[in-house]
Amino acid sequence: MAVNAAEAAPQNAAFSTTKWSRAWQNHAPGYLFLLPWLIGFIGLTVGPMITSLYLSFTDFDLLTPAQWIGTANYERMFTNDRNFAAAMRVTFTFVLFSVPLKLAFALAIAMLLNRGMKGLPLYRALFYLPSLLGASVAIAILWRQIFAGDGLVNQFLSIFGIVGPSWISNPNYSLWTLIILSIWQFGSPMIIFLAGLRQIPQDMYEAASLDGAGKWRQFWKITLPLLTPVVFFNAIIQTINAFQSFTPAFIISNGTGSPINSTLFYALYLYNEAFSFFRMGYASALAWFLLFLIACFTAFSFLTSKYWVHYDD
Amino acid sequence: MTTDAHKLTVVTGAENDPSARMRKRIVSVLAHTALISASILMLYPLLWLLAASFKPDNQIFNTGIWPTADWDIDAYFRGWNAMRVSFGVFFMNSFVIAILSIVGNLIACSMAAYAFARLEFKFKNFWFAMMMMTLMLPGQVTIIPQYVLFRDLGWINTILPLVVPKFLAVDAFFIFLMVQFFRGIPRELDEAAMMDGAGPWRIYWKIMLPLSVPVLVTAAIFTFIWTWDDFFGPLIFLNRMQDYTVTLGLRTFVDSTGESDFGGLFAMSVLSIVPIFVFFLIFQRFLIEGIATTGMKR
Amino acid sequence: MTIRLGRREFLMGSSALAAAAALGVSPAWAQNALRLIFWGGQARADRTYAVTDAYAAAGNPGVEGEFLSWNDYWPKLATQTAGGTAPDVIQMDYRFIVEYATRNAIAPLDDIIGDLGEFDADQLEGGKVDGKLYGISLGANSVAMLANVTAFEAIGEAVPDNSWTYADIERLGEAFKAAGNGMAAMSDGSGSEPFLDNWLRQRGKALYTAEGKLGFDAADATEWFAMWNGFREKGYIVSAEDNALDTGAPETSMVALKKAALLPSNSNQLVIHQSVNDDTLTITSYPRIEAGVGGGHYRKPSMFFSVGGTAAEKQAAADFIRYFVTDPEAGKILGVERGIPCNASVREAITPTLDEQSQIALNFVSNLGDLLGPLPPSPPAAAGEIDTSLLRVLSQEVGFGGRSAEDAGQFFVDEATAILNRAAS
Amino acid sequence: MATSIQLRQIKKAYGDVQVIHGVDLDIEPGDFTVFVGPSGCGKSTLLRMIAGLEPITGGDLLIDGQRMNEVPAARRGIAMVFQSYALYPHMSVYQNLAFGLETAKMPKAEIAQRVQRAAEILKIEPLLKRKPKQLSGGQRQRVAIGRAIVREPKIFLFDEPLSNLDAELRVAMRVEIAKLHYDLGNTMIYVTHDQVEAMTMADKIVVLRSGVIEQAGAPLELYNNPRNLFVAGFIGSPKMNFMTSTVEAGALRTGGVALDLGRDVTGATTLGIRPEHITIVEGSGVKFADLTVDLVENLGGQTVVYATTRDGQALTIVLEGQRHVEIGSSVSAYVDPAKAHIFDAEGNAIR
Repeated sequence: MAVNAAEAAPQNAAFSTTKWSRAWQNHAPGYLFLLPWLIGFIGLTVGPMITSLYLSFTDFDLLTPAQWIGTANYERMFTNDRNFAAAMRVTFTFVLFSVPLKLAFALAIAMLLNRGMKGLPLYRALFYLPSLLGASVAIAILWRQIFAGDGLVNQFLSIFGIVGPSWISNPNYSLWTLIILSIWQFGSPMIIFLAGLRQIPQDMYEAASLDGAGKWRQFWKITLPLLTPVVFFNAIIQTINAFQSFTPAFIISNGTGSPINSTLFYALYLYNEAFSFFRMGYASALAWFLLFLIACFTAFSFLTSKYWVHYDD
Repeated sequence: MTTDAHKLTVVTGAENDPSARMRKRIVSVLAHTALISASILMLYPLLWLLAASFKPDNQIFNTGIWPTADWDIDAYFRGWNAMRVSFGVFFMNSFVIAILSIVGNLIACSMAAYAFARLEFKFKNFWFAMMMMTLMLPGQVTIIPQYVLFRDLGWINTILPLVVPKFLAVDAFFIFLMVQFFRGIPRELDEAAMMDGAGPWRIYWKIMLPLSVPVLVTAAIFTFIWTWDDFFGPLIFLNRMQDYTVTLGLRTFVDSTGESDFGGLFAMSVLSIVPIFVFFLIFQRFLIEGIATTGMKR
Repeated sequence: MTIRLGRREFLMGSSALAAAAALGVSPAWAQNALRLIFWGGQARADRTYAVTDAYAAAGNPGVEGEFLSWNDYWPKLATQTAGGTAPDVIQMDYRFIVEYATRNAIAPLDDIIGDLGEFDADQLEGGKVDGKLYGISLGANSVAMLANVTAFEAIGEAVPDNSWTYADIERLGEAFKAAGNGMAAMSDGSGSEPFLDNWLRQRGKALYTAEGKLGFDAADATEWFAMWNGFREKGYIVSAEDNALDTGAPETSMVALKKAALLPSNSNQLVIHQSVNDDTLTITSYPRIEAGVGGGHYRKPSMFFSVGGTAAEKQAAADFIRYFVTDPEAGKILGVERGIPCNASVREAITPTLDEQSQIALNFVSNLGDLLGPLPPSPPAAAGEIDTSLLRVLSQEVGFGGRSAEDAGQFFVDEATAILNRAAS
Repeated sequence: MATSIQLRQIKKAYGDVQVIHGVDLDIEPGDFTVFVGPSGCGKSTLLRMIAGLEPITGGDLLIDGQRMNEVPAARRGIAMVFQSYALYPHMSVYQNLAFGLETAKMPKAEIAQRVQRAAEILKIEPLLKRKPKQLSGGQRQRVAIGRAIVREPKIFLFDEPLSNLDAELRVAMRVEIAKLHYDLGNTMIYVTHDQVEAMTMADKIVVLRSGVIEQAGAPLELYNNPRNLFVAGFIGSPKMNFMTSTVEAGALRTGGVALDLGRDVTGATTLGIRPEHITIVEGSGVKFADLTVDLVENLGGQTVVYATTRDGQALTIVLEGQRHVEIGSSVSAYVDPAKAHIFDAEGNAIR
């Protein structure tokens, strides 16, 4: 049966098949939904981002116009800046330890809280409290109360006859007090894990327990695989945050990164370069190198995600 | 195989077996013990903060957790009126900014997330990568160009620089968060709606959003807490004390070169946590009662 | 308004939303009120606002004040300066005045400030950069040793007077050790820039020369670190670990934490430290290197008021500053919170109104005698960086045993020279 | 008035991977067409392309003679019932049914009327206020169908709608869907991997394999005249018996026995005989094998015999009624030559 195109055309005018209108039909809704973000991105984000990229090739002291100096900032970063090296070391240690521990902790608590036991909302709120406090001045003071030489930790250790150091002011341990602070504020990933756990249909567990799978096996075979999109999200976000971690060190060391640069986080160093020493150009270079580092990590995560992240669609 | 059949089997199995019941109880006790001891750790800071807000200034750092002398609520009155502008004004300002930010973030970010998660369009991957990139640049170096931009727009000293970006989905975190959750919603629901004649807008509004209540609430809670806690934006863009937010007010209590009113700081810190805590308590139940996708077969 | 970050640098950002500008709200300072910004705590704010109120009540333009903590102050001021929206009256620190002045971020005041009355010459001098007046000192102060009177009484020792020497540190160190109450004689001063400066000046040297070069050599620095090593090893001063608890806030000082009886500080800090300490505090001088050797101290402008380089009403701003430092009534409100007033008549007017601690501070600064040396030249622009990122870090490295005194001395001089050269280029 | 559907060289590719290879198919108005085939054969993809859920890579889709390739799903006049039912979990049954009508901006009164009617047809009136999670599997199934009915579409599509139900419900729903088709008379396309559903419900069965139509036609046409080995094996239960054969001197040899089918058997390599067409009583056809009985199942109405030929090929025989067959005994198998199928080396039927 031959198709009579001419006959079909009039009724189909609304869906005319010219290339342009087809493209419009296919892509327009996506762009319409993206529109607010696109406006924000192009209007508010791209400009400042490109500006900072430009500034990274300049000597800019905030007070006088920027001077183009080529790649000098980047050269200095890698060849002649021992603080940069210190900041890299501190930040990588922090990322390496705080992120996995925080995520494991958040997931463990979220699993406990997802058991449907009594008093759940209360527990949930309590566990979220530390995160509500943020990195306020009050936290800085509290942390000293806990980790100073005569602080809570050492009072506890002295029960066993151990004389602990002043953790927070000893360069060997000070970073660890901040790692503990980061882990302690596990509220955000916990909430996200909880929301993720809620999306796992209960009948999956019922089916699994009928099949004789124990809790441990259920966790590895059902919970974790189905939770991978959320794990993936939390891992990416927490890593990015850890790389950019600023406020805790800023508050607790009063912006100095002391003792002996042992808490000189990358972002703290960057901030000091920008606003304490008026080297916005150099700070911009530092920022773009950090972006490069994080982007490498994120791209790697996305590339490998197809092997371990399971989406429903 | 129906779900009901499974439930039946599981339940009868447990009830008929006393040792299983016993085991269940032991597990429950263990879980509670773990949770309670963990909660004490969590609770310590609040207790400390609370106690500190009732101590005279010179006792705050030298004594144990509880006030040795009389309890003293003077710090609350002192703190509330310390700034010439009452803290009530700061609370109001913070509320306005937080509520507007929530509205903006929920609308704009969920729209963008829907586009990324469900719609097909050209250069999608490119835009997604761009979106992720905005997460990665430390904010300290874009604040100056942003300041210049908002100055040219005449927005300095208004809340516009703090609120308008939220309506333009500048917080990529939330887009990414929602994308991950939208992808967990079975695609057949979209398709069913599509067959029912619904366009992208109606699917977004009538299917996606109602099914995403848990993640929307999560985003709302985070937005509230983060805008409430944010100080860098308000610090840079607001110049008049009567426009200050709570966090900015709190920070003016403490100056490392001068006299700090720690009593006032702690008193106001305690008060400043109350709204976020209440907000969290109210909305967290949606995290759990969220419809999720039970009732769907997968 | 000038745009310091020019459009060329800014590229496309602003154009994209230029249309929206029409809808924008005009900035609040469009009215005639002067904008004043300062760092400090509530006490300072209360006094400052009382003066601005009195100023406005006298029929002058209103002054809209904003205050921030030290840490928040500088990023905000830098951002506003970069954006060309800096306030009219800016509180300025000794450490940053050269930085801001050489970049025209603050305006010269010679022609507009008018008659300041009997104003201390050394304080006026302190506000000059390249011979032009950029900041009006809001008060004089001097380095001073904070002393816990109660602690000294407890072990039966007298609080050192202005004649004490470094040798006394050993004597007092032994005395406090013998008391065994966990309190050392003094906190670790090896990372304190003013302390090092004071020590160098007594030796006839200086931290920086007038040309902005380093005023001492590696041998001096080595000796400095070695001296503190000696004190630390013998337990005369607090351990490195304890000292690192001090983040610079009064509440975290070794005296506040009752770990040391003496703390290198400033004369105007006595009031603050007393407010967070239930023991009785006083101040005395920094130790002399030998009995009778003076010249280490000087009267330093504690902070300045400057006029923003882009301020529209520079004259009005200068008028307000003049009122602030010369009006006796304003002086009574301000007291010595920002240091000892520099105007003689104000000083006279307020003396009877001061509390005990303020009296001590005023007397100390007024009666330095042979301790008083010449005013040093303004520090070079990179001084702040050398202080925070070099001296403090090195002193901790030595303190924790990560570096020898010799190593640190040489390193300090090399790095500081490099930083100075980089800043100068 | 019922609607016709034509597929003209329909192709589908995901990147370089082609999954539908130029399908041609005419579906007559009012027909109940069943797409059947093993999983991964492309039957669901084909259905989704007709629905408008998958873009068509090549070829033309015509509905009532009009090209529909670019027309959005909602404008094709089609309703679809999903395998997972895809009921909106946050809406009540009523809202689920009304959703499509509300989308079409139908007046409230009319919506209520239509929902009521659909609910009556499907006997789900008492459930209208419930949420999907409060329904049993069969009830969900009805609601899913109801959601399709209320919109009064020209075409119904079913994507394995019964695969989540237990056996008993499946049979019951099968009957209901068939009855629904009879009552409404719409064009319907039904996808399943279950050939019993296909046989019982279809006006026309389309057998797919690897994105190609192997055969399309009426159920009995496919049963009686399968075009190739695949179709022959797929349609009918129990499965057709296949025996390797050779042709010697114009006669077919299989299992050590030569048999005469009375037609040309040149090129035949496989003999196919349905279990129900084999008898073990002499004189009821030509003998084609000697067997040893391995197992006997007495189903009451039928007796199923599993046996092995002399050269070791397995054979299933379905005998009518209750028959006594001794396990281990030897029997001979007979078939009506007209009901024997032969296939060449490529698997194509030789007629």
